[in-house]
Amino acid sequence: MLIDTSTTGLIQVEEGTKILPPNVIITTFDKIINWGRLSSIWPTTFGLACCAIEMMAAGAAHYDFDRFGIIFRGSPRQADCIIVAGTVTKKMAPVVRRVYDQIPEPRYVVAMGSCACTGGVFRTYSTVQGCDTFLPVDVYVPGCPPRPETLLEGMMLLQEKIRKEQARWSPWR
Amino acid sequence: MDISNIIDQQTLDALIKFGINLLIIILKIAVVLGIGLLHVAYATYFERKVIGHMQVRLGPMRVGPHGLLQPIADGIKLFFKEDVIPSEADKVAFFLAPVIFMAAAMVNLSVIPFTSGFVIANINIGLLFVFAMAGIGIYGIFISGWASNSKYAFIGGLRSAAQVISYEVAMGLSLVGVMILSGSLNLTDIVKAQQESVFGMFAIPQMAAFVVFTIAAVAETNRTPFDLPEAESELVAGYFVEYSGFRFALFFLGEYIAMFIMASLAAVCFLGGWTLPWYVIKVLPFLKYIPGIVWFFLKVYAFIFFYYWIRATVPRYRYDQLMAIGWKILIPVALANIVVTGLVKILL
Amino acid sequence: MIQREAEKIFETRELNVNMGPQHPATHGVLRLVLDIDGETIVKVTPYVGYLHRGIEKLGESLSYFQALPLTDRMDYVSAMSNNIGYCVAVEKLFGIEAPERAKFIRTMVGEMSRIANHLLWLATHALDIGAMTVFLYCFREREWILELYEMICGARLTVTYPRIGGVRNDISQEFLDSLYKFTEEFPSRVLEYETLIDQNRIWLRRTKGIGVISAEEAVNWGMTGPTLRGSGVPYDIRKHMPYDAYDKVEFDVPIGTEGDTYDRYRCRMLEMRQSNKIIRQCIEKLPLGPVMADAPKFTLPPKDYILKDMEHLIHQFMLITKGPIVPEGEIYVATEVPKGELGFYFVSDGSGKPYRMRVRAPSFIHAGCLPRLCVGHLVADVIAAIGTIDIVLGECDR
Amino acid sequence: MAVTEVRISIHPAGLNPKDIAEKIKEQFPDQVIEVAEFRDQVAVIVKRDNIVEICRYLHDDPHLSLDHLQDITAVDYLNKKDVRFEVVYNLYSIRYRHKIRIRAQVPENDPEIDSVVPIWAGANWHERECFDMFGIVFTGHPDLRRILLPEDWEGHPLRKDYPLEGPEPDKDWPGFTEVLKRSKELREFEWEG
Repeated sequence: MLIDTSTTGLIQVEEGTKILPPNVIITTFDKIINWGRLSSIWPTTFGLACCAIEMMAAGAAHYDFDRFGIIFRGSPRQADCIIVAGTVTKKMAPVVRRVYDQIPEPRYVVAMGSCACTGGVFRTYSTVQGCDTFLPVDVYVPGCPPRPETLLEGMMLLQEKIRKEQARWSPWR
Repeated sequence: MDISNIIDQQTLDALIKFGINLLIIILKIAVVLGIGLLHVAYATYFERKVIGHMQVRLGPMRVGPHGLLQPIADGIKLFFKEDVIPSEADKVAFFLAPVIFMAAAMVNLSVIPFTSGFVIANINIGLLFVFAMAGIGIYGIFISGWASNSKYAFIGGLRSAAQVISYEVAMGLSLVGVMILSGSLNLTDIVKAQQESVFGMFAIPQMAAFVVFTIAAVAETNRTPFDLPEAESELVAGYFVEYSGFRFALFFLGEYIAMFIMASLAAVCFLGGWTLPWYVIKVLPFLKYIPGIVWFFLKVYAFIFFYYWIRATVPRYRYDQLMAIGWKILIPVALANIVVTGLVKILL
Repeated sequence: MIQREAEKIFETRELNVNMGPQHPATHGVLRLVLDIDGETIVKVTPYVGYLHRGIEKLGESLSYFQALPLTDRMDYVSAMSNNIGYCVAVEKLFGIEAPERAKFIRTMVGEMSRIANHLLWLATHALDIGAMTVFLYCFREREWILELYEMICGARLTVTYPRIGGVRNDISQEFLDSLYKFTEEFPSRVLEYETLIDQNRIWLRRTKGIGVISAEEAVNWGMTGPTLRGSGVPYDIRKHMPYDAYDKVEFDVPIGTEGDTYDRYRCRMLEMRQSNKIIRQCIEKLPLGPVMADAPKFTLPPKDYILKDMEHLIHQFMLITKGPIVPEGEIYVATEVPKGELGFYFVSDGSGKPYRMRVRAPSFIHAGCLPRLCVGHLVADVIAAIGTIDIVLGECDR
Repeated sequence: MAVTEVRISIHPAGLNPKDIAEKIKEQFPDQVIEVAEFRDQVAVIVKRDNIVEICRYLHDDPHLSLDHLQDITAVDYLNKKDVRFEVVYNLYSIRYRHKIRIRAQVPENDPEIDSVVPIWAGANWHERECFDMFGIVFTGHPDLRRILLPEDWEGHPLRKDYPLEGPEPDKDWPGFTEVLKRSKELREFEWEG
């Protein structure tokens, strides 16, 4: 089916927002690209605290992230996602933000553990009360620390989220 | 208007012949390129699976049946990823580096004889050509290390340049014995010479050279235990630390193609290419009905499997130790091998 | 002459490389600034504190019972040992003693955590040096231990199983059977890792003669645990100042001679076997009896009673929120955790909260020794040195 | 094999800590203020002036040989004692298996004490931490910078007058507020086209 010219034009939704109306080609593209993205989420190797151990456990033999196509990349430039695994301190916050900034689009943030979600038990002078104060978090995985299964569940939720994305590969989204 | 009015029959014949030849070559290139890219895609899958099973886990399972679609998903994802160029990078060099690396690896495919008569360019300096291209490939690594304007990439690039150059010497010397025995630099001729030799493959008379070649090949392609340029625990990702998206994929492709080239070089120069030794055929005569390309790929993948096996087993060398092995062990062994081979050749 | 001219025009400087806090080999958030001349390390400056959460300050605002879960989050690799260290220290401050059975259980789970810690250490150390398969193998056995933890307390990593005056609950026969099976199997697994790396030429070349420190110097730097014992100093708090049931079990302490990375590696490998031995002895010698000290002023009442009658509920509420009435004084108690000497220094002002809670973290001291271990070696050896001192940044920064 | 397993005997500790305290008293009669004992642990409270000499004596004396510095920390006795700070040294002898605690008083208006890094190299980071957390200056320390908190952090958290939840959001560490500000800006960034 060809694209109906009357619907391909950009339509004004509200001031400053432009969207491409969904059609067969766009949605098919969406499906393929979203499938590609959700099937190979590469997080950066970025462990902060206790949760990092459970993250490693999730990557190791027993739980095996590789089954889902999830492999850890050392360089944030080659990663798609950052798992904030552990307490973010104020001293660390600029670094976390910087690592996030280095990840190319599309990028996702998984806040793993109570500390990354809310600050957890550490309501002190040096702890950031939740990494969502300075990062756009996609998935919250609660627990102190969450079990590897919980993290897997979190990653699958992220996959679901990516599956529903529309035209994130185009300039009009 | 009649064409024969302009050019005579002879020239026309030659032209048509040239055209057909060109078409065949283009077809061959397409086939080889297809094989090459498909190989890369599934070599990564193969690697993840093999290493996964060696490490008591499964490897990709969820994307397609048994994770078979994993490389395709990776490819799609990398293709649609944002292309980040560091603001301080040398832009032209940054663009160029992965292309050089990839192209240098790809061009090598042209001289590899996959089976009897199937080679894109049957040039008589095939072996030298491979070395030359491997030499150019270093430029890709080195330029990427320089252009990224990152210290990790820079150190990775430096390490890689030094490593590849020194191991190329060892590799070149290890293949001199093969050249002496076959009397040719043409890869097809080398295979034919092996077919006619008593041993059936040069790996037997050239045992020492084969070992040197294997080690040098691992080093040449920057694989464990010689993966210092991209040592994950030291330099994060080495020379391509700043590359993202498809540019990174190009490096990835280049690396796996280089691995394929090294494996096929081993198959061609030492393991008899697409042929089987005569004694094997004598014992199991039915094997000769299997096409040569199957044997070729079996040998190549056995060699690649060996690569993975090493990766899953051994730790990484330190930089100075790596250089010491190259210069103090491999090159003397290769030289001794040349001397012995030469003497035997003269005496017999 | 030409060289001097060239030196006038071109200046040579050491390359300044920043490693971390986001780096695959820094075991969390350690940051090192390396000055390198070619590949040789000229100067190393470690920066810590990226995980400083203020546990000491937080501990001063909580009662003794409430502060216990914080200790899990310090050395999260061997949380059980940290809990035990805290409980032993607080018990000494309170002047109470855990019953015999609880002591044996603690020794048992403490040694399990030692094995779990050393497994994780070996996994990451080997991964840093490049042997990636060892990582996966170690995690397989670590997972086994964590499953055993789950059997006794339901948690995997941050257990908070030991309590002040004993342990949270008694262990079942089923757990003991599973643990016994583990101890039977485990030595063969250690052998498996050793076949992969122990006599591997690359491993030997990467670890022998790297990060050498003499016995006197190691003591002077304040090293403890296997890091110190690798240099040949027989200092083990389990023997020097026995706590729990360590004076009732038999075990040897592995001592190195060279003080290099390889000796420290061997020490830890042998320690795993010794820990296995201790666990077996604990299973065999485990006495019957209560698992909580009979000191109602200082220990929490059993959960069954709390749920059933009001007095115990109020008692528990008061103990948790206000804390027990503790004699005024100060105390420093050290325990041998897998990483070294974990010391707790409490100053009590007579109220239910510690006036000052100080944690002497072995990782903190060891991280301070990094410059001493690295200078003069190559870049790759820094990775080996970070691995060999076995630090956890949560404990280092607190 | 280089690594051997040795059986360390469990035998009683060397000197009684009270005897060590006596020895210190004999050696430095005008320095010792008080000897405190609690649950078999003895602490000698000394003046801060000669702390290096005391430590060197304890470290070098062949019969004491307190070579293992377990810990250096400080305690803030705000409104509890006349002298606000006390720097606490926990010492142990690996050879003789005895221990002693030294507490040196440091007043609030002049929080300075000599560094013991020349005696125990391991004291380096302990003293930096003390400086970071209490603001006690160790004179003669080779590299006295903040260690756990960022260099430009204000205040010393473990002092009793420092609030647990830290400073007000607007008086927070500039590095962190900057991140918050930048991330807010980026969040509100309008994409063009």
